[in-house]
Amino acid sequence: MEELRELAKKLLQEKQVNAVVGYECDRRGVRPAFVDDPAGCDRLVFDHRCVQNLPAYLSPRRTNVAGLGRLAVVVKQCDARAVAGLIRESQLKRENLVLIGVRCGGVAANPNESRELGAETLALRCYGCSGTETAMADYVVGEPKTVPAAGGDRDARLAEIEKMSPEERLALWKEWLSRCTRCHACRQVCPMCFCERCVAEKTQPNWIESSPHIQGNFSWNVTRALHLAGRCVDCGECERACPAQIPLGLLNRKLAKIMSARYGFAVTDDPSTPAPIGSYRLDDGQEFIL
Amino acid sequence: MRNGEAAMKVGYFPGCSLHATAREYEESLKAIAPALDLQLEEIRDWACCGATSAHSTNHLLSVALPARTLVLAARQNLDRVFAPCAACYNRLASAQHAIEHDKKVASQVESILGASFGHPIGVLSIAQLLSEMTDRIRSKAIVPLKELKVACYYGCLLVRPPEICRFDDPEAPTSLESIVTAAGAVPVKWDKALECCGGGFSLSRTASVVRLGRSILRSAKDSGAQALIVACPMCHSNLDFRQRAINRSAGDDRPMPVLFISQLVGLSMGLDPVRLGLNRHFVNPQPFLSTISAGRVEHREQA
Amino acid sequence: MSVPAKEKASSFEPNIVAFVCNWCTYTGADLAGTSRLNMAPNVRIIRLPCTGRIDTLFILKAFERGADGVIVSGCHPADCHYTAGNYHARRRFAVFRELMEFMGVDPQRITFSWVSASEGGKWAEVVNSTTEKVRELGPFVSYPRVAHAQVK
Amino acid sequence: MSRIGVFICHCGENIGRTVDCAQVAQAMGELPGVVHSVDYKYMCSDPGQALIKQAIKEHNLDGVVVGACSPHMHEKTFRKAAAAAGLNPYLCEMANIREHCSWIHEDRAEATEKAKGLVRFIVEKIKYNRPLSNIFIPVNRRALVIGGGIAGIQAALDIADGGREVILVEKESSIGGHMSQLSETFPTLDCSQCILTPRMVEVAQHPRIKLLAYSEVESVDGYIGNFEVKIRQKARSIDVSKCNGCGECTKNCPNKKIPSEFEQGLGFRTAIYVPFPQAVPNIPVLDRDNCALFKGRAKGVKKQVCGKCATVCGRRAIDFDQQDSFITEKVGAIIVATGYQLYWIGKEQESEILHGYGEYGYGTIPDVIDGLQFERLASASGPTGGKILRPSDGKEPKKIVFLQCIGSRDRAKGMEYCSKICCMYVAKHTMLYHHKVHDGKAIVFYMDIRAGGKGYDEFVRRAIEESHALYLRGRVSSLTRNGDTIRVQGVDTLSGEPVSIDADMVVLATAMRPQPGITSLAQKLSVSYDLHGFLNEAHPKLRPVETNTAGIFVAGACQAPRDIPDSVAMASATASKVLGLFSNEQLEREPLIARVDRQTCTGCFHCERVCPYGAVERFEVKDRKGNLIKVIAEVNQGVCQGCGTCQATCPSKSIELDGFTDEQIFAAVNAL
Repeated sequence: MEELRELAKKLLQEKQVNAVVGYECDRRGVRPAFVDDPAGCDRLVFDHRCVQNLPAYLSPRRTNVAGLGRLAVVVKQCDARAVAGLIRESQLKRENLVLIGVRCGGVAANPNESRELGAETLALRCYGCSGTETAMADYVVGEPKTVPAAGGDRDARLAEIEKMSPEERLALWKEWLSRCTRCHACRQVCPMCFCERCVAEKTQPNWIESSPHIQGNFSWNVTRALHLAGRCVDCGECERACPAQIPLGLLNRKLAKIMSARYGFAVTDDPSTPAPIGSYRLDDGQEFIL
Repeated sequence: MRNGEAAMKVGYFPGCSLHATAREYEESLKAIAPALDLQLEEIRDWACCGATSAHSTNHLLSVALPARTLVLAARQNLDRVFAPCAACYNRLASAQHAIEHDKKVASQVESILGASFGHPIGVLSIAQLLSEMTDRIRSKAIVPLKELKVACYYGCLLVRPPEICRFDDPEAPTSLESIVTAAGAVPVKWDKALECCGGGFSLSRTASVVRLGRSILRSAKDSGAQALIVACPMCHSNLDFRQRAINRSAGDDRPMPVLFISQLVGLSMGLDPVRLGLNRHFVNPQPFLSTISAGRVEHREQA
Repeated sequence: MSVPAKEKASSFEPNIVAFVCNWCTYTGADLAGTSRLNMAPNVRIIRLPCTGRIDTLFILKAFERGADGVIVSGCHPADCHYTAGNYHARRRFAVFRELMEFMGVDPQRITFSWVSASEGGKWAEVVNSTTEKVRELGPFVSYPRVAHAQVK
Repeated sequence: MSRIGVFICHCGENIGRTVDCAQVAQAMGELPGVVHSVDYKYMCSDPGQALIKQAIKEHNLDGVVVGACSPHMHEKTFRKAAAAAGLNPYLCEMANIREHCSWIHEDRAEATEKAKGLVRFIVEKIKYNRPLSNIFIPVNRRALVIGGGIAGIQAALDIADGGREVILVEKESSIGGHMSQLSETFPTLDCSQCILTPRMVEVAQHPRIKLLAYSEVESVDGYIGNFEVKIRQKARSIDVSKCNGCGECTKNCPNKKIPSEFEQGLGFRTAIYVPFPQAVPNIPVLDRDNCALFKGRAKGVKKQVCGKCATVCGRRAIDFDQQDSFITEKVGAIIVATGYQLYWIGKEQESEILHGYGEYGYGTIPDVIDGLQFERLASASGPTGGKILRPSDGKEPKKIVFLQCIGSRDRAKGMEYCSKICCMYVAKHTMLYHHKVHDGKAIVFYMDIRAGGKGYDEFVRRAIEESHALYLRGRVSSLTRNGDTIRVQGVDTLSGEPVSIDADMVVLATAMRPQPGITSLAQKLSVSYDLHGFLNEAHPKLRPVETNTAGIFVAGACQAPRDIPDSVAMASATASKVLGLFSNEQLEREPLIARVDRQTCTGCFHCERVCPYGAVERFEVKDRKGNLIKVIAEVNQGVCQGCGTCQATCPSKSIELDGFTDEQIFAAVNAL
């Protein structure tokens, strides 16, 4: 942790960056921190409660963050996938950014987790992760750590739903999605949802009914998931942010599975990897087309 | 490349001929193996590879027979299996290829065998195995072969078909040449390295085998080779055992010794020609052995 | 629109929308007409320039508005008037279809096809087989729908 | 839009028989926004059109829906009629109730209901139509021709003769291409140089052709009518303005043993050289890789090693320090005529699908040559002065075996396509051989003889009957050295017998492939190409010389294997396309293209990735002080073809395709 603070201090003192985006602690747990004063660097922490995907703050849509100027950002391997995605989609320039890669060793599902990290508390996204730093990092801090063993099969629920009948599945999703209040927290927290004007707010025409009713809720959630197909960085923040506790991650995971099975694509922290939607191969599967 | 590494262990599939007509091939392999730090672990309870009857009559059987051996090899925790006979090699490699690329056949074979496939097995020919060890061969080659000119004969199965063998060039291979060069001999350029020797027709259509062998031997002799190097028991049999008939039909009285590549490597190591099984050949190797000052063998004239 | 069929569930007649490209399938459907190929009257075509233009939102909206089935059809691979629109559509709909299936929308309600300008017969088959399939599946009332507009 | 007129056509009995048109018209009249709805026997007839024009004026219509046949049939007709009445033509749309309704249904009630639905789609859609006007694009009426072979020469001359300026870019130091290497040409056996040279001279002297030899296209920007092309003029080491082509430098160059590319390696050239005597322009080029002076420089030798050429040049035209230079040209159309190369059978291949021919010795047997090499041997100006002699020992071959389809029609080692010209030139070779070596025997191994063309089959028959070439149908399994000869092992499939021939020479009719570097050029031009690198035409039958990028055309063997007559015909076809394009100062096109909502575009450029035409550009939005606010997408009107893939891809729906906007489609779907 000292290493991180020293580095942040150095970057600020040497004016390499205007602010450092990292994590700090308060009574309830860990929250994002924006430090622009070398003296404030001692607030910075990094431990298994540092759940949030900080690159979500980097999209130009967040004008107050963009206004800070050149930033250093603390990134876990999973967060770096978002940075790569934003670079790929012309939302960020790599040269305007200093990436502090942390050797994370896995995080908990919640930023206010009081227990130690273990099979029960480990976030789903950390299942099978190496916990090492990202290859994109400009600086690496922390000792190598190992991610605790997972508490089970990450996609067990997915497989369970896949086995249901269409009617059961539709009923299940209707039940879940009818809870949606259209607060759009899933969108706000998502690093890859950076549109200036979301399609859900387009009124001419109003493709997606804006009132929190099951019709619009269905279209919204399908569309949100589809827009993230091949782009979702699998940080799980949407599901964590959802006040209605809709298992949104299932949709994202399902799409990741489709992308991998159909197009051999897995999300990476390499910005030069082309996205699977928006490209094609002549021999793409078309078994479903008459 | 595994050159320079410590002892190498591979599974060993002798097949029928290395215990019978090509005993000298096995003898020479076993003789050179310790010097090359090569450990040959025979697959327990191996069965016939099926060549050539199986694959000319029943495709499924032709996969199932060698596949059984591959299953046994996996159970023995072997990653790679070495089949000295080119036909065995070809059948084992073809079976591995079919298992990996044809799911339907793979599942049929699994049900025939009543066993499931373990990890994929790398199947090695002698050309593949020895070309991985050229550095060791070079360092062990203590007997100067005195610019001995040899013609390397591949036959039809050693590097083909390319999608199964995925080794060397199917039309202009060079792996045997690199091995004999490491052993200190000089490979000649010649045209018939990939021609057919007649294979299993040795007994049923001898005349054809004699005709084919004639063109091979003539080309080898014309290129100035002093010996023919082979890597297959069937090729050896056709070119050595039938050589008297071949030479008689060609009106040519120059005998051409036919050596397994392992025998040549053994000679370069200074091993006793009898240990290498050179006494078992039909063409008298003695004049040839004398040119390189190797030991003597007692030759029994062919009846 | 009057939907009398809906009321008598015994002889349910499905409502099907077809989103088709202008150059291949629309022209193929024209050919089916010129060839007087009789087919089920349940399918209504909306013409678009290219399958690349067909958005998944169209399909979601169609279901919302009471469609029981949807057809998406365009040029065969390599025949796209715009060279690659159908390739992009193919990926888009492959993914969409699997996601819808995961969410409980029976994939049989969405037909994807390549129908070229010369395949009038194939178009008739697509129309008839889709109608037949959707008729068997019944009205798609389980889908979250908006109140049905009744227009004469 | 609230003043819509609906016109339902009976099409005689065609629609009226199964659809109750009056009922449809009545139902449409009740829709909100529709102020006028009628049916009529024949809407497309003059009185029918008059009905529409009259209604537009009378009811002050701001939208017209015609329920009739397919828009492919009459959309233009009705839009013209609407325009004549003062309505913007894009406010007129058709609903197809004939092909898509009356002709395919029998039940009158069902068909009428469906017709109502179909017209209703369009009524709802047209409420969101906006007036559009055609787009006019200025045309820069100059053309660029890439490649100075016979196709490029023909295209350049045709366009220049048609009164337009042409820039002809050739990567070699002379134009002429492969045709200049040929001895005689089939099916007439006239001398290739004799018919080509005058055309080359014509190019050089034409006032409207700017010839840039020893140059390559570096980059291409822009779109139809407005291309900007950057051209690299490679350093010849010669001041072109001073050189008068006297040839003193070539004569005095001490390095005379460089294999000549023009002679296919069968002859030699000097380091400073003109590839062949009739070269246009007749200016030498210095091959720096083989020049003693440059070799010395590369080694770091301080003293100038050679420099003979500069010493003997009276006009002081030699410039050893010349660098590549760049020029930019603005043109309105581009013709690609980069031609072909032959498949080399050697072991190392640049493409995964090619494997070379190990059974033919991978090209290492000296007297196994290819077709172009044979051309040079047979050419009167060739390395042997037109005598057929073996490259290995200079002896006259008495038996030559010709092998067809080497690399062509061969999925295992080469390409699956037929190279088209080989059957003909092999027949020609056997005749030339017979004419030059009377007692020589020509044997041809063929798969099929493909001699489709005027006088072509007769030509092959002459080779067989008059020049006594022996044609054997079958393949050759191996070529091996057999003492002084080449042992050809093959099979005659007609007799079913294996054949073994000891030949003095073997000529391989190797496959035609596009020029190396074609794919990078195609990428610069955004022209698509096939698996083998041949450029794709826009339509194999109906648009054979156009590409999918408007304003770019293809001629000759860069598109597929072509012989001379085909290449010339294609070249003239491209020239006529270009002259047609240049007949107007402006290009008019339909306005059904995409446009970006600058307010909401976030600049993720998904649209850029999916656009098949590269029509999406990057636009910098700046504030009044010039500070960059954001970079967003912008559609180039000249390039967009209106497929709409961008719109379906755009996550925030910030790009709209006019004519098929989201609002229009949404309205139609809502009408369900």
